Amino acid sequence: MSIWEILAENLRQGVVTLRYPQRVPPPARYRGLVQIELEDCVGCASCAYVCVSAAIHVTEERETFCWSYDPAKCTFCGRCVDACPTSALQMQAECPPIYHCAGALAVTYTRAYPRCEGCGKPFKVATQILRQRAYTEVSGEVETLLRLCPVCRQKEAIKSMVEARRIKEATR
Amino acid sequence: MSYTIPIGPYHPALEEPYKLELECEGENVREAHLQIGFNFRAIELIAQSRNIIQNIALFERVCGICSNVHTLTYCLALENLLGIEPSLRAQYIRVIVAELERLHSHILWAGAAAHILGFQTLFMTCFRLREVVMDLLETISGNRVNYAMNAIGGVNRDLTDPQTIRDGVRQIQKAVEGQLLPIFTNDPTVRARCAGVGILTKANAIAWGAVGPTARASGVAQDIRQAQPYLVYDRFEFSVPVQESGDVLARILVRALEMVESCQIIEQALEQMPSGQWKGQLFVELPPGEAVARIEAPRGEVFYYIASDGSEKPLRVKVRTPSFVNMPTVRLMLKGATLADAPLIQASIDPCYSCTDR
Amino acid sequence: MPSWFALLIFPGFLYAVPMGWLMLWLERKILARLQSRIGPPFYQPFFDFIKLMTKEPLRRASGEDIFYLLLPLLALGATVGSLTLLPILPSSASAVGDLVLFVALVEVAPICLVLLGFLSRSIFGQVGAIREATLTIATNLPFITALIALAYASGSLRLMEIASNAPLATRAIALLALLFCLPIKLRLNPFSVANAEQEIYQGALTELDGWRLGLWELTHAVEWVALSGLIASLAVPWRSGQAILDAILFALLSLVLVVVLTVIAGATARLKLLQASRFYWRWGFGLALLALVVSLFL
Amino acid sequence: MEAKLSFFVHLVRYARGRSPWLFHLNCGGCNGCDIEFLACLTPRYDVEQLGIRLEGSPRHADILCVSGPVTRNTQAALQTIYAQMPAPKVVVAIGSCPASGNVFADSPSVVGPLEKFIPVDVYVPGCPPRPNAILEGIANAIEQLKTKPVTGIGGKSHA
Repeated sequence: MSIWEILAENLRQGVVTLRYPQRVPPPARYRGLVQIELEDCVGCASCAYVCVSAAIHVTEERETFCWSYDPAKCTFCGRCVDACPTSALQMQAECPPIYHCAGALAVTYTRAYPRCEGCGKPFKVATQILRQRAYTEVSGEVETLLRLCPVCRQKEAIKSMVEARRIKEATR
Repeated sequence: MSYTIPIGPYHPALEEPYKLELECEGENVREAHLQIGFNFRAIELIAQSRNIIQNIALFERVCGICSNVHTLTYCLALENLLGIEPSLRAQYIRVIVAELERLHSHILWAGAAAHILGFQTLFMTCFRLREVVMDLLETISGNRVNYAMNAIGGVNRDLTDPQTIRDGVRQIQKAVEGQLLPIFTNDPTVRARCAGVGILTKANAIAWGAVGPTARASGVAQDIRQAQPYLVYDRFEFSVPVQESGDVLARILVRALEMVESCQIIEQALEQMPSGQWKGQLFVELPPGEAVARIEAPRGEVFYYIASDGSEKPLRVKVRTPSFVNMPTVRLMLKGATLADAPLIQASIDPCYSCTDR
Repeated sequence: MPSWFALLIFPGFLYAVPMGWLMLWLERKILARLQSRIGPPFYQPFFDFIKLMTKEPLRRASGEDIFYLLLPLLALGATVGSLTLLPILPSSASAVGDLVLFVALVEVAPICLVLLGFLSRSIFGQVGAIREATLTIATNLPFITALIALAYASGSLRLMEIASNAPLATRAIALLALLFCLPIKLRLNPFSVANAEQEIYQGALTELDGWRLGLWELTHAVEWVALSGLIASLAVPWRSGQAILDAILFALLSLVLVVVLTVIAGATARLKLLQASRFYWRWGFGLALLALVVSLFL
Repeated sequence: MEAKLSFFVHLVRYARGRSPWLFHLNCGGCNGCDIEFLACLTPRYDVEQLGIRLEGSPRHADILCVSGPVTRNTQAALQTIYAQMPAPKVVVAIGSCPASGNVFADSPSVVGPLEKFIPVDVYVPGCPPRPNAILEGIANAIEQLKTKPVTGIGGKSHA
């Protein structure tokens, strides 16, 4: 085609511009803001480990952990989503919003550790997804054990061991 | 009257900051000095303080036009060091994304060249065509520029819709053959500006170590994809376009013909692509040692060297980009050219200053 | 028709300024449509002008501003002046030798631009000025030769008599030669090296800001009206006698010329200075010479 | 008098909103944002529909679009160019780099973020943002441009 034919073709086709604010919708895989499902987060900080621009921080306190995310620093590479063992992170399939002062989009989520049913101390708990991955079938006994903190779980284990020995000796 | 005219660091014809100082005699260029380093972000240095997974995203940002090239070479070098090979499907996906990126890069360059020629309509035509590639890449990867496709030992996302890619690629091939090639070769005003301008002889191209399309336009048939095939490039039939004249027009032609070849590689890859595993793995540590990888980027050969002491962070990553070696040839081409030719000649090697400066 | 009417109302300021803005808009809009884009909204140049005039310009050395004020105003005045000489209405003021006056007045704007470029003391402004000067010389040879051919063929230096008396063959060829000269005078592709953005920023205008640029944009708009008006007014030999009808015909013809020039600009790359000069000396001048030869022998 | 003045101020604000000219500045970014910015000029997005023109000289511009994390070598040029722009002017930061330094934040040759050197009015997040997001950012900047004080030719300020 010569340039004249292209011009004629363009005229014939008419305007292809999207009138602002029209736009092409982002595809399903679009990598927008990272969003966290706090219920599923175990606070393992894998996301922070793979984050190249320090947009994600996970800080641990005694009774809580904080997951903070600053979109101003984010490279939207999606590594954190891939690295999350519990699929707690997702990326929005939507363009992040315009903002006017630095840090305006930053978010911090705080999650209190659940308390141990034995001693009442806060502890890191395995989420549903991790439990299912670790045990093919989550029995009632395992479920009860998982609601205890590691120390209480040890105590519980020793107790049941002592009990077992007692029964063994009694039956002998 | 002799005067020095600075082109850059901020100039309407250039996307990137760099400075070209032209010593002119009237409209004729007597000597050219190139000043780079405006984009220097010390990427190689900060790579040493990041772990190997973080570095994938870091190297993606060496350059926004050939972002995939950098992650691909980095991952290939890591895989060489680890002694693993990605699955076949992953390799095909990598080839398809790499060739789509070549298409996007060459179309972008054709548009930039048209812009510098002051040919706005052609610039718009190129960029309209480029949107087709960008849409494909966005659908595949979720971002128009930084695809984040490569992982160590595989890719991050699968290709789910080969038909869309095939349609898009056919549309591009048709437009390149039907619109871009005829205009760049036959249009009188374009010919007047490009033919016989900025000649780089074959001897000079070899002596100055030019690579990629710049070398191929001067008659040096050299393409890593054929000379030392990586990924699955040895499974495709494609030719390496070579032109002898070494002028700006030849460099335009080489790139336009390469686009057609890329389209054919993608079609073949879609045809041959096996099903199966594609996902990469999360490696957190490297074995001690060194490895290299080199691939053919849109602008020429890209080379990565990685040294590791066995920790989670690389000891050293060295990047060698094609623009770095092509740039000195601009000085040769500019001598005796006119001022009006200068932006076109420097753009004809498709320089990428953010790659070079890092 | 009183001369104040010609200068202030038609075809002077009141007509020329909105018409110039309309032409600038039309040029951008057509170019956009040729490239499948929407293009700027209606009357864009008017808003550009208002905005530029109300920006806060950076302070310059006190002596300089007088030039930034006077040169565009001089160019604007001269261009509007040249416009009033055009034989649009039967009643248009037509003096002996107004063709010569027209050529003189129409050259004021490029000279002012060259001066502005040099005064800006920026290397880009100066290179732009040199290019503008070279092109002006390159284009004036065919431009003036074509006008001489017209004058000779109609036996008068009065624009009105040229418009009504010039024989068809000479008129056609000479007007074509004049049309050839317009892209360079209006700094359009393929002859836009003088303000080649990709090489020397905005050429002579690089250092201008705020109202300094706004005044020049206004002059440029009126330049469009004057130069396309020259061809439009010389193209048609008859006048209806109805002032309104003649004026409308003139305006429409001018707009057709804008379309033609824009399409050419949209279909070409920018030529280099030497190539542009060579084109004018060879083809433009050749055509104008042909018109002269035709006028001598017919 | 008051009514005339307010008409004038309205006209100026309206004209500003319909005629914003851009200058684009790459402060050492990776090109990603720059090519997306360039894509905004092209048929699909066409910034000209908002009356925008991309200018080659900062002296002509109203909106400064900055991409890149501001490297040591571009910092001086950035400040010069900002100073060369006549008021009223607004700054749009395109992408994560000017907002925070992005992946280059701890690099010794990066001196950003951008707001350390010039005031930033609009941030467009993304790495890089899509062209439609950049358009949205520019449209947002236009709104801010309209609110800047109006000064007459005489240099008097009318709020």
